[in-house]
Amino acid sequence: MTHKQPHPDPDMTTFEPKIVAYVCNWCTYLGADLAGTNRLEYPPNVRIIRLPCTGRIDFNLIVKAFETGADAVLVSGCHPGDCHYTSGNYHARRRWTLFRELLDTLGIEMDRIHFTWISAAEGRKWQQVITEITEKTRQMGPYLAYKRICRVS
Amino acid sequence: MNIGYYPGCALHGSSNDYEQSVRACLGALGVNLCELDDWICCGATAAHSLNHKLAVALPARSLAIAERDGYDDLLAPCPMCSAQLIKARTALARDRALREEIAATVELPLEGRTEVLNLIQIFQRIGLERLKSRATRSLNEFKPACYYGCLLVRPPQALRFDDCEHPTSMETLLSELGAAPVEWNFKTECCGAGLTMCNERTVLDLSHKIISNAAAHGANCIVVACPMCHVNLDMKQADIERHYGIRHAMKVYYLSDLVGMALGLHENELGVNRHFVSTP
Amino acid sequence: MTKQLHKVCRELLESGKVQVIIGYGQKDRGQPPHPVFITSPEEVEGLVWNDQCVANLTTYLTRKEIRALGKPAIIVKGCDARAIVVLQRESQIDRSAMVVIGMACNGVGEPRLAKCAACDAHVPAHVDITIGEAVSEPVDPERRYNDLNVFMTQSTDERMDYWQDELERCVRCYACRQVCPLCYCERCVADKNRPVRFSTAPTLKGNYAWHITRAFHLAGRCIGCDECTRACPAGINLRLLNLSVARAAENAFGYRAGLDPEAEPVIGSFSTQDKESFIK
Amino acid sequence: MARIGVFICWCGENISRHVDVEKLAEQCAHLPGVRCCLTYKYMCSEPGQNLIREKIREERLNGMVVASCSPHMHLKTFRKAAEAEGLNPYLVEMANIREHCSWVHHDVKAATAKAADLIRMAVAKVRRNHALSPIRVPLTKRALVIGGGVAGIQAALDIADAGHEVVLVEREPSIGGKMAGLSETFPTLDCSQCILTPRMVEVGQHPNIRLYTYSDVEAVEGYVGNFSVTIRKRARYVDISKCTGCGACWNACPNKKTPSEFDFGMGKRSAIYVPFPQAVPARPVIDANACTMLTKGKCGLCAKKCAAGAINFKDQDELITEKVGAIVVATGYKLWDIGKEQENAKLAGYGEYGYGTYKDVINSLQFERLVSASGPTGGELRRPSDGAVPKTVVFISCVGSRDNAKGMSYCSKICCMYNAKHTMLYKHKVHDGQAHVFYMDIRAGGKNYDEFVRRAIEQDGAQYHRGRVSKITEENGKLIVRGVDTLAGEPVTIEADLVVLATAMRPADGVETLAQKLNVGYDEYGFLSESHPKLRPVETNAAGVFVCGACQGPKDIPESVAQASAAAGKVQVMFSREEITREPEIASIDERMCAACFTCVRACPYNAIERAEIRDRAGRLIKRTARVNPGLCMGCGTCVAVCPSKSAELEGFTEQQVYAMVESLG
Amino acid sequence: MSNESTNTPKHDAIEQMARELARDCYQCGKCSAGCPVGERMDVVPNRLIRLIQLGHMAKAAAAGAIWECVSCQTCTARCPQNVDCAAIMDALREFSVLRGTASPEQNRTVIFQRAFLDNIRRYGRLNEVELIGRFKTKAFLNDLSIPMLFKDALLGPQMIRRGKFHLRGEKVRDRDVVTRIFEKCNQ
Repeated sequence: MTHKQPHPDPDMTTFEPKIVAYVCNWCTYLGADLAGTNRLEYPPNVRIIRLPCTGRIDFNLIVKAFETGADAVLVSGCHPGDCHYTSGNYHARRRWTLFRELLDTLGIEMDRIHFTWISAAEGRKWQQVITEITEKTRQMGPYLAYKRICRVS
Repeated sequence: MNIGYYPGCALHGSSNDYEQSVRACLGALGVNLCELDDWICCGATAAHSLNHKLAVALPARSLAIAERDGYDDLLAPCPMCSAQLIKARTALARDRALREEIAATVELPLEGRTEVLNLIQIFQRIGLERLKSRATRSLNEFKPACYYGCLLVRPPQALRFDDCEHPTSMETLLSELGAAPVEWNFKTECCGAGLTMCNERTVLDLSHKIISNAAAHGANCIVVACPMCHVNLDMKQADIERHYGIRHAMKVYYLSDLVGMALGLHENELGVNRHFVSTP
Repeated sequence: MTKQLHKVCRELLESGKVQVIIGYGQKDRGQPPHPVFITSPEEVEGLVWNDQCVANLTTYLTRKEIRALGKPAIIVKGCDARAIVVLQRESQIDRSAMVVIGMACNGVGEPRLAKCAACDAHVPAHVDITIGEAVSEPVDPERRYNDLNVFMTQSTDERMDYWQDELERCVRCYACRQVCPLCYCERCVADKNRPVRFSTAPTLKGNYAWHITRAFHLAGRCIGCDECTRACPAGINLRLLNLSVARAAENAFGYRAGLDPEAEPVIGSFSTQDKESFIK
Repeated sequence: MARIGVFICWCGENISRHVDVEKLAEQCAHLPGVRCCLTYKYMCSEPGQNLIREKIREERLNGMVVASCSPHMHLKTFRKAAEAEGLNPYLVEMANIREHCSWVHHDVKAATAKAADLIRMAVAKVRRNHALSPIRVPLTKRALVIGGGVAGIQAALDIADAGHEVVLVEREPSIGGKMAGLSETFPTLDCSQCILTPRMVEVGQHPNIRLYTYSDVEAVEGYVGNFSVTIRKRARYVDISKCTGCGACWNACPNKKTPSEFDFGMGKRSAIYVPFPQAVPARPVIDANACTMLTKGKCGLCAKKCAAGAINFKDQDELITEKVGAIVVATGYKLWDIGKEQENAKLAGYGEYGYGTYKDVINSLQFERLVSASGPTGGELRRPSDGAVPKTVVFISCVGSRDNAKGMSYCSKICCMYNAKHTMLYKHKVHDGQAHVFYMDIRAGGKNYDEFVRRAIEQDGAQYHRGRVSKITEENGKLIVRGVDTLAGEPVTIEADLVVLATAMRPADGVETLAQKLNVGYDEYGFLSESHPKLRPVETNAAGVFVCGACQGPKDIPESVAQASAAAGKVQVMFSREEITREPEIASIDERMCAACFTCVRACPYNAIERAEIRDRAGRLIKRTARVNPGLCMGCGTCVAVCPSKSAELEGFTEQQVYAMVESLG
Repeated sequence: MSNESTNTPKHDAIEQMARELARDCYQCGKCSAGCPVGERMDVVPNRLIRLIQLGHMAKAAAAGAIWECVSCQTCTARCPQNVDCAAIMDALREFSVLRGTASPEQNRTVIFQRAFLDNIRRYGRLNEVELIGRFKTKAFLNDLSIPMLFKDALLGPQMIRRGKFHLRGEKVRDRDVVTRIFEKCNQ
């Protein structure tokens, strides 16, 4: 994988990454709630889509997010063993293992797809994860390659 | 069996009786000690008291030398040295930025690969069975109080050796060789260590308590695996006796002394004749 | 082999054990073989077997119009046979209500197909009748993914550019879907419009979504017959996508589709021990 | 046509400080489908809800979005308000502009822009919402209570008294739990057995309670309202229908050397035994490991002495199935065994306290037995090593509690109180003795609790030292306790005769296995998770399963009893209806489109999807399909993600809704 | 309270590190309880940590206790909050030395430790004879204590008799690198 040079866009300073997060209702969503309750500030770039469980998060939602212009996608749920539905996250983990390889083969930048486990108690982790992803994406610049794919032809 | 060897300043200085003992004892077991080329001092208490960066860099230099020369294991018989080396190794293994910084400081590449062993661990590596099969003499006249002091077991988070409150590895070893170690309460209490020179009263006080407790529990000698403990308990024993007006006459052996004796070595070969407290 | 094939098929039809033979026919020697559906013993002479019999006929097992012909016997190569195992696992066929005739095969196509280079199923498994002999030698698993491994030596950007060029050509004829033995949904997601999951127009955006979907719906299911790649009029190298998911399934979960009828499929099952180094 | 109302809450200043709500309202008014958009200071308050209802009525809204706090906070509130006005509750969505926005983003412009996006997503979703009605399932009006300690007893009696049948399962030979072994209770010092044993007898005699002691819950199947529970009745070797409890057997038993579980090893029992005289049922069991007849085939004295012929050495475990509609878990706690051996590396034990090494270092439950009138010493306090009356006793708090390094990070909550109680009981028994307590904080929040602790100090002369103990050693029959008094700023060394460790309260053994059987969540320490820490404290996320007592977290007797009654109340609420209604946000399969690959059947965590066949009137198979059992589905949506033909759908999170949300961001 | 404004950037760095180390302490006192020299301390370890938490670094560093500490790590080993109390003592000593606030007697420890490090800086290894010589001289100049000067004088000959004195002392070959390490660590 080649090392990406910082994006040469002169508008870099104005670039605000768009990040879509698919999160489970019982762990990560509550973790983000806790970050709120504890007033843990983080960049405002993330848009959360609440789903009952990571088990519900289908791969084409990730594709869809890029199609709608996301510069990075986060998928996050309960830690192994903590799934509200006992095993939805294990099923999800398997699918992502395979799906990542497919995207990697297609030349999708893997640094733009993030998977985490964040529990309802991990407000601080949510804050850190979002901060890191936002910063990283900011450095990588807009996902021009996928935007090129989605141009009207 | 070849093994990297980091003697440290003490074993090349006033605790050369310890080095004599370790070399004789391990030699008899067929362990070949390969002294680390151009090793430097670990910095000991002074470094970690006065300059925490130095406290990592000094041992890191020796670790880097060990790595460069391909030693997987490194024996540091002095627990001060081994604790400093292990702490540096753990810190380096954990933190890549620090690793890079320190590698630049010590002017050698460094990953923190080499495992650092204390004297007890070497005997454990050799194996109790093998030790027993080599023994020619029972240690049955010895009722040692096994004294671990501080830095063999503390801090447990870094050292991960034995139970830090009730260690038993020396007892296990010596009872296999026929000795009858006593149960006592000061196994891991501090003897005052590096304060010998500058805060003698503390050292005398702490060491006195240790020797007294060993005696009270029926020990006829104390076994140590640390040059500083030996200095405080043996060399300083006359001062302790004078200060408290009490006669202890407690012999203090290095662990390698007793193991060596079990292997049939003479006390003089092990340097026991150079200890301060001698048999009355 | 062809003679034996004719004999077996004639017996099957005459005895009434099956009503239709799904096999290969050939207009003349210069022409490529094509699928034929033989329903009477007299026609069995029309069946051919040679190294140009590339098509995977198992795709017809789930077709309504073929099913209507009655109980089938089907001619398969080692690679094709794996599709039958998957179809059975997914309840799409009743394995007891068909006869599977496996042909020993040393590779097909002129030049030989890419998949044949790393074939470890020269003799088909889980079939009812085997015809011919072939030597199956163990294959280094990595050789299966040779093409992919070579492809992956390119940078992410290069791969992105490559696929943009490739998928630009897709006209969304869905031949890849049509020919795939494992694309049997009554109504494909591509054709569903509430909601529109991806654009059905042959835009690059829609093509990406379609090919990601196609490849991933075959995750842990694709048996690597490469029919999609062969059928593609635009010559898009879909094989690479299939290989990437298959390799991940093999490396991460030790699973290859269609080998073991009893194995739990990768999707829809899990182990608490599954690795997750990519999850923070 | 969509007629959607958007209601933006200021939440006082919580939202409006960082989100420009008025500007937001202007923007949102123009979103497609939005009929009206307004803001209010407290949308969840009664005037706020009235405002919403008014708009629903006036504008004939057919969908609404409340932009305020987390849906976990108030989605139910707003759905109820909508329902009251005739708008189907499932046509209400929320945009979380507080926890996810105003509280974490302080740049007004960015926060307002994000809030607008969040509302846009919610509006896009609600436009695709369907009206849903709750699912009704039949109900078995019988309850299972697991655990027969004070919490289980209270729950069982409450439910039984309300006229419903209760199945009570206890794994020990008798009900009573930990409380039966306590001496006296704080803050009143009334005798624990005196208040508990009448309740135990009530359970034993209650016509509505079926009691299984010496039994475990083996398996749980089914779903809320319709559980099928398999109970393993362990071999007792005594037929309790014949046994009269006369005691001839245990008096005759020659093996009287087994450490008594009930006395926490402070006393001994025979191989055939009742754990304590007031046991319910007051019938013995034979300890198969201790009985020589069962281990070696020799003895049989008890059988010879039994006039009733109740001894049966051939007894076997028995599996019984009970149908119940609700389950109350009350499995209680244990004290952490802090000795050297620990179950996992994360817990390091407390080598420095010598528990398990020094005989006179004991834990608080052991001390309870030593001062209990029914205890092994008949209530005379004698220390284990030599039977001497201890003249100096040290009580240590927070042993393994509030300890991030090698124990539990939580506070065990009850130790402060029972330590105070112990110093009093001690002083009342040993008038010339001195009790010392090492503590970090005194947590005595409760009615008459702090007064109680003060009494221990002021009247009974307990010496309290604020600080922890570092090490205990034994010298000449004395325990040398090295502690500190941080208020004096000095180390303190006490030569004690007995040391009592208030070790951490942990959930009883096996609770995690049970939780998995019940699909109930638990925290990192094994305490069962309630649905909501404030508003649903006795419910769990498994419908129909309730928790009470110390299996949910450390608590004292009054709290356990209160929670048990609460759980029983919840069960009665459930049983007051003829049917159960469940959230309709569950999965369904489009059976016409299902390709019958049955991947969903494999993937469903609840086995809620089954293979089904569609046949025509003549019984001919038309096609096979997967089918969701709405009673079992919990709505996780795993089936949706694994279905290749997208024939599975999850109400509330349909493909249409989710895609609409993502696309609204484009 | 000592004047905090005399702090250098290095002081601030040490103080910040100490506060970071001390942050999780909840004042249970187990460090003080187990300290082998706790009885001798004017301010016991948990109080030193509290002072740091309150931002009174200089006051903590002025305590005699930090020179009583024998670095035995007992406090660190037993701390329920994983506070590295021994490292905090190190930081306090470093801070105190930088400020030069230690009394002559306390200074003895610093003088010794400085002499020790100086020795290593020059030779890479310890030269005991020289160390003791320099220490005694400097200590004498520091506090003019005659008993101190002659304490242990009797041990010398005994050690020589037992072959325990290495009169020459060892040096490493590559002494330059040692000097450079010291320089880099003193930046």
